[in-house]
Amino acid sequence: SGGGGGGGGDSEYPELGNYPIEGDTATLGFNVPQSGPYASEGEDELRAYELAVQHLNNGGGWVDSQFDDLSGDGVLDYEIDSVNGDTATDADTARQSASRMIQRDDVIMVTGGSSSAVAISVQELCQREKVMFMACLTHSNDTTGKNCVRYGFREVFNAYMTGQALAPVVRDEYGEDLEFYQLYADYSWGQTQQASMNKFLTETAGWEQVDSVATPLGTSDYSSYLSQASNSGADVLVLNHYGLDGATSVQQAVDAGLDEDMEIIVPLYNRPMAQAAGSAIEGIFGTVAWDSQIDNTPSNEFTQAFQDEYDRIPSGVAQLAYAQTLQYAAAVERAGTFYPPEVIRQLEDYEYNNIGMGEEMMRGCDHQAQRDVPVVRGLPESERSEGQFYEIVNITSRDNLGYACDEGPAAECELGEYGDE
Amino acid sequence: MSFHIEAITVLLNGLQQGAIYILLAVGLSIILGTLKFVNFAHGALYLIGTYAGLLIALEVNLTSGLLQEWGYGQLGLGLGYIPALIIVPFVVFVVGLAMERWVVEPFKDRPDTDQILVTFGLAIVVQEVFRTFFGSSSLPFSQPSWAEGAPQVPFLAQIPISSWRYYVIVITAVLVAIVYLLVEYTDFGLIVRAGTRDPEMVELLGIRLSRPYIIVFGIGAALAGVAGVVGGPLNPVNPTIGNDILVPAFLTVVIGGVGSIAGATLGGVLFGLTYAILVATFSSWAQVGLYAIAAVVLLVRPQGLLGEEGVAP
Amino acid sequence: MSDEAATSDGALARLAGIWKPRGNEARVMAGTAILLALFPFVFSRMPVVSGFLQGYQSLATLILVWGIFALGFDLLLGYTGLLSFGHAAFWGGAAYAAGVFSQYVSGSPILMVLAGTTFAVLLAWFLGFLSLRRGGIYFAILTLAFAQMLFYMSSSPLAFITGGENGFTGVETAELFGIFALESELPLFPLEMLLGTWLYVFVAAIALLCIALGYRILNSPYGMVFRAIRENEQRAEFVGLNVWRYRLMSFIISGFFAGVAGSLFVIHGTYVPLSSLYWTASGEVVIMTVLGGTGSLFGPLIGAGIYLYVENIVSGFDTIGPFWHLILGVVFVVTIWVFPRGIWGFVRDVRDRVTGGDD
Amino acid sequence: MSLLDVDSVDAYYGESHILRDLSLTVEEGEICALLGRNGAGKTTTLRSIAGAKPPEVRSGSVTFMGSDITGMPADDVAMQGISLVPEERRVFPNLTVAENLRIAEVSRNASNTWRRSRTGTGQSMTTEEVYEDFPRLRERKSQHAGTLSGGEQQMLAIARALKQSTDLLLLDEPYEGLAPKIVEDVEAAIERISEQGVTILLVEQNAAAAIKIADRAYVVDQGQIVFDGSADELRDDEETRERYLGV
Amino acid sequence: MALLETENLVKEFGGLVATDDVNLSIEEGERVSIIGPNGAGKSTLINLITRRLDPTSGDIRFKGESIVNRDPHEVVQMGVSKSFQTASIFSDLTVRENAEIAALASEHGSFGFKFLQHRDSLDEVHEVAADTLDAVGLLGQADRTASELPYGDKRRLEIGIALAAEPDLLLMDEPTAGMSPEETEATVDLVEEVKRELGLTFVLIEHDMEIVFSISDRIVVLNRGQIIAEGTPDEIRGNPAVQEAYLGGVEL
Ligand SMILES: Nc1ncnc2c1ncn2[C@@H]1O[C@H](COP(=O)(O)OP(=O)(O)OP(=O)(O)O)[C@@H](O)[C@H]1O
Ligand SMILES: Nc1ncnc2c1ncn2[C@@H]1O[C@H](COP(=O)(O)OP(=O)(O)OP(=O)(O)O)[C@@H](O)[C@H]1O
Ligand SMILES: [Mg+2]
Ligand SMILES: [Mg+2]
Repeated sequence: SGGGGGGGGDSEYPELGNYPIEGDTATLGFNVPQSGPYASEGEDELRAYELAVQHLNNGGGWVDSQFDDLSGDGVLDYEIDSVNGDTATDADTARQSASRMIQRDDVIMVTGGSSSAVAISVQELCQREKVMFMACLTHSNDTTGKNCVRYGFREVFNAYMTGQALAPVVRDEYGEDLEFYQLYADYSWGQTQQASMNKFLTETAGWEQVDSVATPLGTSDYSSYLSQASNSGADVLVLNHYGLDGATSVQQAVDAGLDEDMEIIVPLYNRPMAQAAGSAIEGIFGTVAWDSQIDNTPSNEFTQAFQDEYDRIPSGVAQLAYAQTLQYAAAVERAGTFYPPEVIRQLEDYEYNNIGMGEEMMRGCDHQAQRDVPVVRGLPESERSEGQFYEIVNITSRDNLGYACDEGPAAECELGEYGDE
Repeated sequence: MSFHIEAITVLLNGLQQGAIYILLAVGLSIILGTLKFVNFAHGALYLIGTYAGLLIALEVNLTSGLLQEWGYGQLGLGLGYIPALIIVPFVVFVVGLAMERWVVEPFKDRPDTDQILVTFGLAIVVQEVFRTFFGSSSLPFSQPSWAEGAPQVPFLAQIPISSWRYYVIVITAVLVAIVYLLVEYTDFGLIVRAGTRDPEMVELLGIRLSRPYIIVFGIGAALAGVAGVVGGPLNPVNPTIGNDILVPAFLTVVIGGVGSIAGATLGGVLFGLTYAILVATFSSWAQVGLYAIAAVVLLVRPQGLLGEEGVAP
Repeated sequence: MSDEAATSDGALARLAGIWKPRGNEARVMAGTAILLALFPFVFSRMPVVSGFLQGYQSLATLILVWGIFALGFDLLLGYTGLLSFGHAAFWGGAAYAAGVFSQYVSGSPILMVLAGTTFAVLLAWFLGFLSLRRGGIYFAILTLAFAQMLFYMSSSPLAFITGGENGFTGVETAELFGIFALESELPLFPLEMLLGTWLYVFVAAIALLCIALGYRILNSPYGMVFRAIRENEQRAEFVGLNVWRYRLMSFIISGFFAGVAGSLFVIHGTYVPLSSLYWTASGEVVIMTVLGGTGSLFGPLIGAGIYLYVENIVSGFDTIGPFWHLILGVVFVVTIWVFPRGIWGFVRDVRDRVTGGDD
Repeated sequence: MSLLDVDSVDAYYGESHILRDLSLTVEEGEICALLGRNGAGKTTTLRSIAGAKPPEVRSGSVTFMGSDITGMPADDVAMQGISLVPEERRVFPNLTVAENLRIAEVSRNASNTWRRSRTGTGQSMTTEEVYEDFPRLRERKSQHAGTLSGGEQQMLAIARALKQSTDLLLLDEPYEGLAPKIVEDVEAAIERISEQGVTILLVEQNAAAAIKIADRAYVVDQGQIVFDGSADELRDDEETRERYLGV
Repeated sequence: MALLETENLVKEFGGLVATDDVNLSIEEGERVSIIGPNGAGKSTLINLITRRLDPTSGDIRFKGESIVNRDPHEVVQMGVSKSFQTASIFSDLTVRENAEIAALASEHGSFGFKFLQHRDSLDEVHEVAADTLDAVGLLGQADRTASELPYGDKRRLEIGIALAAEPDLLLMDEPTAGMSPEETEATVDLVEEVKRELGLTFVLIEHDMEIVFSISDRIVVLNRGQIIAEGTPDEIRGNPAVQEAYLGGVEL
């Protein structure tokens, strides 16, 4: 080893993880679900990652317009290359895949994951291997809460903030003094999502929880669970399911006529899910990571670039994947090195306003981005156009969301070592 | 909500859940009983049935897979559900005939572990072929519009169960009854049951068995195909559904008693009800309960609920 | 007094006698040791070859871990003729046990292996007791049912210990003998080059012990009894063999190996995924064993290597990568169809034909 | 023309050569005995005629009523009017006694309907006639055949063959495992069938029992015919009896 | 004390009484034949003794000890061996290994934790196996795979396996069924020789009256599950009840 060469002053730093890079290409690892309940999301993620690599090397998209730190000619004179792997929405497969990327392909950064269980297990591995992890799609409070790590960063908001953003909207819409019933996917994300919904629907909306029932991740028939919910007599049903699970449970709820007596809330959803759920999504509130309907320069530019390349409208997942990759690259440029501790320090408490979600800060104490949260509502089939399945009812400002470093999920976060101590 | 509504809901949920298991288990069971063949690829037949049903009934947008890459972004005949329900059993019946000819025959005299292994391998291959061509992501198989919503049950309030699920129960009951009558009361059934124990003797009596055998396999396959069509709209459709349903289907067979149609039916009902009741009471134990029930039955009555002692593998 | 000394001497001698290598044991073990020592180098560091193979250190370790699992599985399938579809219970069970042990008691790798293996053996005893009432398909289904039950237990009712779907993240491995950090590389030049990490050394040493143990078991009365039972169970019963007991023992022995492997799996990954209990894990070890070759000691190791190689490396090839699962499936089916004794069996047949079949 | 003509048959189990150039004929209406010690090849001869596999007939021919049936599958042979009652008790244990009898009828009906038409003019008994001959079976008619005693099963097996449409009945050691008293019943039944015009080829180790009812006898040893003559000739041929039959 | 005793032994299948209050007693060194018409319950009786069937009521004692709660292999361990009607051997193992399995079982009990001991060190087992093979005349073929043996030798091996377990009581259910008179004779000779050398007691079920009457010390006649007569061959020959129920007037 020791063939660091190339980029500005790389040899100043000791070996750590996969630093220094051998040769003149820097490899990124895209670890996304290509099968399992979140496979549709994974497909879109991968498209965005590949677009990001293309832009980093050849210019285009935000590299030219939004990220002053990036040149469009590689990063620090390194050409960017990538490898990808299938997490199968399964933590073990994801870890094996990440471990191959780290050990064999010598990736300098891993990104991806669209189940929090996957993200948490992979970021733990990355911390151990001293390779950076840019979380893409993970929404559990624990990712930047009790399972946070120094080497992992999260752009997307979490379950807690979803609760904060949704509670006032649904209270205003459905009224106070209601009873709600929750179903949730039985793993990190579902668990923290239902806890957050319980907290804010109770505290902010003044509702009362009748019951909250766990369903296994990847359940394909929710009918028995839904019957229970229906027979509970509650006014509102909260379905804390995501991806395929979410589409299925909403659809089955509507098929069984639950929407006739109950209001349904799906706290977190996205474009592929809404598409899969079809007409069932009509009138249902939820939050999304980002949407092409958000009308500002970066959003429009990204939508344009993505459409040019793939001839389809990007989903929120795609925007996250793209943004996280560029964010990392920009931090490397600012640090002047791929040496992870320096890159981490560049990202910590970094403020930016260039990815279409307004003013943001990547908070140093828990590596959780502080940003706005879009609240959406499903459209009836008749009002859909150009692949828009829902309308944005509100973009909750980050000033009304979040929590201090010593409260909420952040209180449990201990980041761990940089590796150069 | 009143207790009896809840009880009826649970009962119907249980029956519907059980119905799919029954359709698969009856086929598995007669194949196992007659041909002595352990078919771990039965789930693959279900998978084929589901995809065939989907492509006959609807037009689907593929988002991944080779077909989509080759430009078949939209695929399917869009003929509706009734044609699918009629055509698919024939399609899968034919697949079954082919499988009997090319897989069962060559493995007839091999140990049953080899049969399990080869069909286990085939199940993987079929799953992966579908993944390759249709992609891993789930395809929407919505319920037909005429079966949407929950029907008003006479004398009762509305029960939160979609009408399609009632159809599933009825279709299953009718098909199982037909197969039962076929096996117990016809000459065909007599031959099949005799062949179960001493095929050579049946041939010495002047009756060629290859035809009844291949038909038995075909019937079992067709039942799996029907399960695929009626079960398709109840679940998301993706390449893993076949293997996911195999384990409960097999358990249904064994707790019912190998070779017994009544047993498979009883096993399916028991399974469905156990699951529905547990979801309604101790939901985190629902899945555990299924397997625990199976284990208990087998420990108390190793030959299964309605199985004959000493029969079959 | 002297009597006592004599008998204890006798006992000692007997004990030593039991361990004395017999037949060609010594030769086989020496050969195996050399292979194990060269493997990671050839696989992940040797110039040209490793570039071609595209291997890497942690995969080399993982292959040995699964290899031990498959070896134990073959003692059951290949020799006693019992096909279990529930071995994930021992693999995953041991992994959880070792993981929980490391969190609450001690992170010493050796103690973790002991803890995990003990748990697996007890579990195998219990499940074997319940599953061995009938053979053939019933056994396959019962083992499958029990393993699935454990899977669902740990996914929900026991999630407060196991972490459910999130997996068990609290693994805390300490240094080997309190000195060597497992993930660190060996200090001396040629050793580092050859073996890589202490983790590999640890796993390879245990793998060698397991192979020696397996070899000995097959050449003990057990090996003969297992084969007799497979051939003609009823007759075995009527020469007075407690068939049920021997089957249970073969199940437990196989669970023992699965337990060793499962514990090493945690040490290797410092994480226990819920899927380690899922029936697909049982399916994987079945594939590995059959692919490599049942009824042999080295076949399963080869099978594990091939399976993991395809899963982790071939899957990355641009051309056939996306079809890796399909390819494995097809190869598996063809193997059963044409070479029921697997790759190793095929190689042996070819060798026998060439050399005229002694050995 | 003889009813059955076996001409220079060589039959094999795998590589072992069992029947060596074996020839025999059976005339219409007679009871012909095929005798020989254990392992001589009697069963193999019957199976070769009936088309059961194994053994494999590699050369020679079997002609029945003038048509060549060599190598025909067993079910086709049965359709021509040849019924085999194999050694051991081959009843269907999971069917009732009545169902065991009914299945023979299925084959008879099948031969007239959806399968090729029968060449023979075979006889067959009605269920009533069978019950008359074997009252024990009527008593047990709804019992599963698997739970019958060995002798009861043997009776059922013979009864079942009689219900087929048969021109030639091949009986492989029908007395084996039967109590002497039952043996008499079976003997009587065989003679009655013979009187109705069914031709019988009877395989026995017990020469005495066979000669009692047979018109003609063959003795087979090591796959070859070593004696051929009337029952009386065999009774008088002490040498053959001693050498090949051990009596 | 008798070697084997049954006391009021009853076995019912559904409504059918297959074994009806049977009290049988077999002394050490005796040769006993059980005869009776088809369906009399002979095989059922043997299956009860070897513990393949559970009695409905009654007791079975071997060497004074009740065995109704024992497993089949335990009964073998106690010294009851059964020879099978068809050649039941371990066909993929060598002839020697076939015998060794049986010897191993009897020398080392039905089960032992000997999985760490190399089998080369089990000298006694090798000896017993070799002796048995010598006795049945198969020592010369010890290293052949059992499936390669001619049928007659397979039957020898079958009996050899039964003998290698060193039994005190040997049960034989129609051992000569399907054998030629010569083979039958050879089998009977073999058994007689073994009896002489090992002092074996045996129980025989046969329909071949010649054998029964020539080699039995005592004959037990069963009919409809009950013992209807018992005695020396001469006594049985003249017993009218037996004539009626079984022999049906056949001259002997
Ligand atoms: N399936 C088989 N495979 C190989 N050899 C066989 C098979 N069946 C019989 N044989 C051999 O063929 C020869 C003739 O057997 P066959 O059964 O025809 O004799 P048999 O005259 O009917 O004797 P038995 O009186 O004992 O019934 C014997 O040596 C026997 O070992
Ligand atoms: N498992 C069973 N279920 C029901 N009835 C049975 C069962 N086994 C035997 N029987 C009946 O018990 C009676 C005695 O049968 P068993 O086999 O003991 O007779 P056997 O004396 O050995 O006759 P054979 O000489 O014909 O072999 C018979 O009537 C038989 O039908
Ligand atoms: Mg014969
Ligand atoms: Mg009997």
